[in-house]
Amino acid sequence: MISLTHYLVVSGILFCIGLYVVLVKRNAIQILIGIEMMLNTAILNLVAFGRYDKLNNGGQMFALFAIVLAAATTAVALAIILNVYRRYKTIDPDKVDQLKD
Amino acid sequence: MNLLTLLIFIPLLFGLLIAVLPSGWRNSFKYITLLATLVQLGISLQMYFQFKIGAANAGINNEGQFQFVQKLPWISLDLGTMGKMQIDYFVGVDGISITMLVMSALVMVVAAIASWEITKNLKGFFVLFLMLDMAVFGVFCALDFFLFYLFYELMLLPLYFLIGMWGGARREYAAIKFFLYTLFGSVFMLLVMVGLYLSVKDPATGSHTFNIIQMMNPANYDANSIFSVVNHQTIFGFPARTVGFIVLFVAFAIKVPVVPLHTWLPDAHVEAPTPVSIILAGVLLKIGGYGIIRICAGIFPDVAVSGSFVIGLLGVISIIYGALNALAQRDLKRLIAYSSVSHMGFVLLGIASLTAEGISGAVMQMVSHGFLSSMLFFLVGVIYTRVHDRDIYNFRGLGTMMPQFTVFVMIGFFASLGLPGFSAFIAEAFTLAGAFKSTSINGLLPHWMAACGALGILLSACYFLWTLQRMFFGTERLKGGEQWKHALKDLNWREKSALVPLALMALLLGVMPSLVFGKINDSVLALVSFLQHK
Amino acid sequence: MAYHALAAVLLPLLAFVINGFLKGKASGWVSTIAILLSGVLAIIVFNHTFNGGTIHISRLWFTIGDTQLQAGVLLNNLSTILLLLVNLIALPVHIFSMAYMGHDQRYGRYFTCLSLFCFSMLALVVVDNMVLFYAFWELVGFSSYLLIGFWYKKEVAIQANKKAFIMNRIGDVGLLIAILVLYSQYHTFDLIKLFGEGGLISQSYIKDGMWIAPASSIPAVWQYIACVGVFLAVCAKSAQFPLHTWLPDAMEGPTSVSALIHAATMVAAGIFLLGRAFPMFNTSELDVLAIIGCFTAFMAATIALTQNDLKRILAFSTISQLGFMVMAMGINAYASSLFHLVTHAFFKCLLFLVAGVVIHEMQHVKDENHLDIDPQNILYMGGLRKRMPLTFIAAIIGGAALVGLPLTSGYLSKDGILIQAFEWADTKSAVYMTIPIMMIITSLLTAFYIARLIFKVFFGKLRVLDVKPAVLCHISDGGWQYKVPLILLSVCCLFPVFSLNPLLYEHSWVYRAFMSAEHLERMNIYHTIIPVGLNIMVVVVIYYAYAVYVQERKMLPFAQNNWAFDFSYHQWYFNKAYNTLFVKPVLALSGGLFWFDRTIIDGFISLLQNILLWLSKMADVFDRYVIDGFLHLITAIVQYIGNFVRSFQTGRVQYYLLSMLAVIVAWFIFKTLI
Amino acid sequence: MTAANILFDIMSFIALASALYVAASKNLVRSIFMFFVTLFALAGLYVLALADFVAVTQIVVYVGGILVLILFAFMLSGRETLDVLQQPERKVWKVSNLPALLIVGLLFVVLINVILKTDADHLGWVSDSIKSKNYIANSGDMTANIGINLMTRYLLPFEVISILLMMALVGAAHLSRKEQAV
Repeated sequence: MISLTHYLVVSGILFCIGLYVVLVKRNAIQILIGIEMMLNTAILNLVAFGRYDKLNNGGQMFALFAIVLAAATTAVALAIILNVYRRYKTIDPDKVDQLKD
Repeated sequence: MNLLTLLIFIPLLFGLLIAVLPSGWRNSFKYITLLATLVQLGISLQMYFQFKIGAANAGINNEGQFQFVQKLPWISLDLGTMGKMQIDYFVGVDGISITMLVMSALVMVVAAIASWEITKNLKGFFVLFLMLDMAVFGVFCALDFFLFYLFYELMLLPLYFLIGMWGGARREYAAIKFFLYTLFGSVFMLLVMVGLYLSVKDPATGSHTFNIIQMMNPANYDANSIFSVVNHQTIFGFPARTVGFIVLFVAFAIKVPVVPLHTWLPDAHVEAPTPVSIILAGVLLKIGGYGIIRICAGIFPDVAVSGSFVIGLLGVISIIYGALNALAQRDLKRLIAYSSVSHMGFVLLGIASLTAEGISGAVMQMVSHGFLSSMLFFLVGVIYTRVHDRDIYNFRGLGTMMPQFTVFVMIGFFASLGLPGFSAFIAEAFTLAGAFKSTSINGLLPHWMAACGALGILLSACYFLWTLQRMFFGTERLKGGEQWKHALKDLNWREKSALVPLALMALLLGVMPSLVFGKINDSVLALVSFLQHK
Repeated sequence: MAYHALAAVLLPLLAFVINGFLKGKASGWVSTIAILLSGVLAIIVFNHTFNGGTIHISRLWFTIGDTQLQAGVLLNNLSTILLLLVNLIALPVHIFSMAYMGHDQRYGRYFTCLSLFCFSMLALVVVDNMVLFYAFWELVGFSSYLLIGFWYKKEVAIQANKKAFIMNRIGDVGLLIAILVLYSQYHTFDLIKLFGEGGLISQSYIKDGMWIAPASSIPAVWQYIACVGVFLAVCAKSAQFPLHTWLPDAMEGPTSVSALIHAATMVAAGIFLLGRAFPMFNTSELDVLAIIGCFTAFMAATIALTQNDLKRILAFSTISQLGFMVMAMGINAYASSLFHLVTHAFFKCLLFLVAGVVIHEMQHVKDENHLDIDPQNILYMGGLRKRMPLTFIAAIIGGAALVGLPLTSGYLSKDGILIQAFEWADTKSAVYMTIPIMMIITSLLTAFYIARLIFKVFFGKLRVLDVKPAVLCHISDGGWQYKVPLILLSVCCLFPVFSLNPLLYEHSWVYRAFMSAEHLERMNIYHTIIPVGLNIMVVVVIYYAYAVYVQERKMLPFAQNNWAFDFSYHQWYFNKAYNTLFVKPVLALSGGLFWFDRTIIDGFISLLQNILLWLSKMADVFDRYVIDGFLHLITAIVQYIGNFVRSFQTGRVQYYLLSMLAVIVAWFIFKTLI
Repeated sequence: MTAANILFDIMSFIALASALYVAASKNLVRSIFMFFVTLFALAGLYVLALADFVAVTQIVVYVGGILVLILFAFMLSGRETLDVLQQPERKVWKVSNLPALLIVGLLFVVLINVILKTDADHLGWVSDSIKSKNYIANSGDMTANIGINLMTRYLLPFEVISILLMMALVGAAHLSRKEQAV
C-alpha cells in the first residue's frame, strides 16, 4: 500500500518542475509541455485520491475528463502557436510582447 | 447739468473720444487735449465768477454752505442688521477748493501745451493725461470720503504710467519709487477711512456714512466706535484719533512732500517728461496740502490743534532742508524739485499756525507755487528738449543766446524767491505772519519757528541767484559747443503762450491777492473758528 | 496832494511799462520825461505839504482773516523831502545817463531798469504800511540787482550783483521778521498806528521781561529781535558793518547807476527806515547803533585811504558817510542825520558823476589807443583839471562838501553831527567820548582820501603817458548831458540851498523841519570850537596831501607794503572772512545735507526696498523649492512608482506569471509563518 | 518494502528524472521525447494507484494523441520553423532564470510543507472510506464501474466534455488552416 503522501510529494515535485519549465523556457512548445506536465501532476493527485472513492469513482472520472480536456487544450494551443509563428516569425513569448504598455 | 460734475468729467469725455479715434489721427490728439483743458478752464472760471462769498457761504463743516453741490446716491447696499452701506456721489466746492480748481485748470492747460514735445505713443499719453486730469479735479471736489479716495487712487495709476513710459533714463526706478511711496500712504488711508465709516453715523438716516462733512461733527460719532470723540479709544496703546490723524497726515505729507518723506519727488521730477513734471509740481503737491486742510484738520481738529507744533516743526525743517539741498544741486530740474520741497514747507507751517493769516497764506502759497513751479518746470523742459542736458555747469551765458527765455527764467526765479509784486511774496509773508501771530493768538507755534522759516527766504535767494549767475550770465560757454549753440533757439510762440499766462497770474496775484483771499477768506475764518472750538 | 504824490510815484512805473515794449533810443526820453514830470509833481507836493502836517489816504487792498490790509500814501516831512530828493537826484542822473549809456546796445533795457528803480524808491518813500514798505524795500534791492549786473557778461559784475542781492536779502529777512514781530504784537501793519505820535509803539513798554503792548504782551526778547531785524535791514541797505561788503563790489555797475542808487538814494533807504522806525529803539539799542555807525565810518575811511579804483574810493566814502548818519541816529541826532542824508545825496552823487565823466573819458582814451589799462584806476590819471575844467570845479565843490569845508552843505550837516556827538558823550560815561573822537579822526581821514583822489586825478601829469607815451588824448568835459547835471548838482552842494547862514547848521530848514524849536539853543562851547578846530585840522591835512601827491615829497608816514597798508588795501579782509566763515560752511552744510538726503534718507528707503525685495525673493525661494518642491516630490514619487510598476508590464507573459506566483508564494509563506 | 513500493519509487524516479531533463534540456525534440518518458512513468504511477483505465487513457490520449500532435505540429510546419525552434541556448544556467528558480524552489518548500502538514492519509473522509470499505482494493475490475458511472452519474459532464472537445478540435483545425483561407 503506497501512502497518499508519497503521491502527493511526487506530484508536488513534478508540479514544481512543470512550473519551472513554464517560467523559464523561451519556446512556446516547451511551455506547452510544462503546462501538460502540471496538468499531469493534477491528474496524478486525482487518481491517488480516487482510490478512496470506490462507489462513485469520482477521482478517476475526473482524471479522464482532465486528460481529454488537456488534449483539446493542446490542440488549440498548438494551433495558436502556429498562427503566432506565422505572424511574428517566432514563438518566443518574450518577443511577442504587444501587451507591453 | 451740474457745472462741477461737468468740470470733473469733461476730460473723461475727451479721453474716450481720443481712445476711440483711430491712431492715424494722432496728430489731432494734442489739440483735443488742449481743447479739453481749455473747456475746463472756461468752466472753472465761470464757477469762480459765480462763486458767492460771504459768511453764509463759508463751507468747511456746513453742508448747506457748499456751492455747486451735487449729491446722488451711488452705491447703496442693505446689509441687514449691520445697517445700510451708503456711498454717495457727493461733490461741492467752498472757498478753499474753488481757488485750487482754477489754478489746476490753468496748470492743466499749460501742461497740455507742454505735451507738444511728446512724440511716442500719443494715444496712450493723452488718454492717461486726461484721466489724470479728471482724477485731480475729482479729488478737489469730492466731499464723500470714499469718492475722495477713489479719485485719489485713480490719480496714482496714470501718473505711474506717465512717468514709467514717457520718462527719462531711470524712469522705471523713479516710477516705482513714486508709486511705492504714495501707495504706502494711501493704503493706510484706506484703513482709517473704513474706521471712520464705522464710527460715524448720519443723524438723518441713522446709518454709517462716508460723508466728510458729517465726519467733522463730533456729535455724529458713535460713543463706542474707534474714533469716538468722547471715549478715548486706543490703538496699540496710542489714542485712536491721534493714530488716525497721523496716518492721514503721513499719506498727505508724502504728497506735499514733507521732509523725511520727500525723496520720491526729485527722482520723479527728474525722470518725468515735462508735462508730467508740471502736473506733478503744479497740482499734485497741492493735493497734499489740500488734504491736510480738508481731511486731516477737518476730521481730527482736536489732534490738529495738539499736534500743530510737530507739523510746524516739520514745515520749518522742510523749508530749511529743502533749500539747503537745492543749494547743493547741479541738475537744474533737481534744484527746482528741492526748491518745491522748500516752498511747500511754508504751506505746512501756515497750516500748523491755525490762524487765518497762516491758512490763507498756505492756500495762497499752494496757488502761487502751482503757477510758479509749473513755469519753472516748463522752462527746464525748454532747455532739455533743445539739448537734452540740464546740468547747470554745462551752460553759461544763456542770456545772450536766449534773451526772452532768460527774462522768463528771471521772472520765474525771482517770483519763486519771494520778490514782492509776485504771488509767492504775499503767500510767504502771510504764512510767516500767521506763524508769528500764532504765539499770541493760540500759543501753538513758538516765534523761533517762524523766524527759522524766514531763513528759507534767504536761502532760496542764494540758490536761485547762483543758478542765474552760473547759467544765464557771463560770457557764452556751452559744453556742447557750436552744436548746442545752434540748437538753443529762443522761445517759440507756443512756449510763450504757455509761459505768459503763468507769469501774468503770478504777477496778478502778487498785486491783487484779493483774487484769492477774497474767495477763501470766509472759508478760512470758518475753519479757524471750527478748529478753535475743539 | 496825496494823489499828486501817487502820480509822481506812478509816472516812472508808466515809463517802465512803456519801455518794456519800446525799442531804440526813445526809451531814454520816456524815462527822463517821466522823472521830470514826477519831479515837478514832487515840488508841488513839497510846497503844499512840507511842514504842513501829515497827509494820509488809503484804500482797502485785501482782507486776510480779520486783518484788513490798507494800501495808501503817507506824506509827512520825512517822506515829502525824500520824495523831492529822489526826484532831484534822479533827474540829473537820467540826463547824464542818456549820454553815458548812449552807445550801449541795451540802452532801452537800462532805462527800463532805471525807471523801475525810481518807481520802487519813490514808492518806498511814500507808502503807509509795513507790508508795502517791505515790498518796495525789496524791489529797490531787486532793481539795484538788475542794474549792478547790467553788463551781465562781465563775470565780476554778476558776482557783485549776486552778492549785493544776497546781502540785502539778509537784511530783508531781518526786516520781515521785525515786521512780523510787530504784527504779532500789535496786529497791524500801519505805519502811523505803529510809529506815529502816540502810536502803539509809544504806548508799549518792557516790564519784568515782558514786552507789553495795549493788546498783548510777549517776552521782551522779541523787542530786541525786532530791533535787530530792523537794524540788519539798515545795515544791508545802507552798507553798514557787518553787511557792508557788497557796496564796493556793486561799483561794477554803470557809474550813473552808482551815482543814483549806490551813493544817493537806495543806500539812504536804510537811514530812512531808521527814521521811520525811530520810536521803537530804546536807549541801549541806540547806543549800539552809534557804536556800529562810528565803527563803520572809521573802518570805511581807513580803507578808502589806500584804494586805487576811483569808484571804490567813493564807495568806501559812501559807507563812511552812511556810518555818520547811523551814528547820528544812534546819538539821537535824528534831524542832523536826515539833514546829512540829504546833503550827502547831492554831493556824493555829484562826485560819482564826476567820476563817471572821468571814467568815460579814460575809457575813450583806452578804446582809441587800444591800451590795456583799467579806466577806473586813478594811478593812470592825472592833470585832468586843464582838460576838463568844469568837471574839476564840480569835483572841488563835491570834495569840499564831503570834507565839510565852510560854505558847503556838508559843513552844515556834518559839523552838526559832530557837535551833537560831543554833547551826547558828555551825558554819558567817559568811555563814550571815544565815539566823537573817532568821528573827528574819521573826518580827517576823509579829508585826506578825498584830497588824494582829487590830486591824483586832476593834478600832476597824465600818467597814461607813462604806459604809452604816444597816446591820443581827446579829453574834454563832454556834451551838455554831462555839463547840466554837474552844474545842477554843484549848486545843490552849496550852502544857500539849505541855509542862509553858512555857518550855523541849526538855521537850516531841513534841520528845523525835523526838530522842535527848543533844541535849537546853542548850549555849550562845542558849537564854536568844533567847527573851527576841525576845519583848521582839515586844511592842514589837505595841505599834507597836496605835499605828498602833487609836490611828490616823501612824507608818507608808512610804506606801501607793511601790514597796515595791506590791511586797509584788502578792506580789512572782510570778504575773505565772510567767505571762510559763512559761504563755505553753508555750502558745505548743503553738500552734507544732500549727501544725507541721498545716502541716509534715500538709503533708508532703498534699504526698505531691498528688505522687501529680499523678503519677496525669500518667499519666491520658499514657494519654488519648499511648496513646489513638496509637490514635485510627490509627483516624482508617483512617477517613480508608476515607472517602477510600469517596468513589470513587459508584455511578457512569463513575467506576469512569475510575479503572480511570487505574490502567491509570498502569501503562502506569510500564511504559513504566521 | 513491498514490490509495489519499489515500483512506485522506480516509477516516480523515472518520472522526475525525465521531467528534470525536460526542464534542463535546450533541445526541443529531445525534451519532447523525454516528456514521453515522463508520461509513461506517470501512467505507471496511475496503475500503481489502481487506476488502470486512466493509465491506459493516459497512454492513448497523451502519448498517442497529444505528443504526436505536437511532433506533427512542428514537423509539418516547415523547415524554417524547425530551425527557429532548435536554436540552441548559449548557456546552461542563465542568471535570468534565477528568480524563476527561486520562486519555484520556494513554492516547492511551501507545497511540501503543506503536504506534510496535511497528512493526507489520515484525512477524515479517507479514514471514513477505509472504514466503510469504500476504497479500491487490489483485486477487482474497476473499468465496468467506470463505464456505468460515466453513463449514469457523470453523463452530463461527459456530454459537455464531448461537445467541448469537438469545439476545440474544430477551432484548432480552423486556426491552423493556411492564411489564404482567412
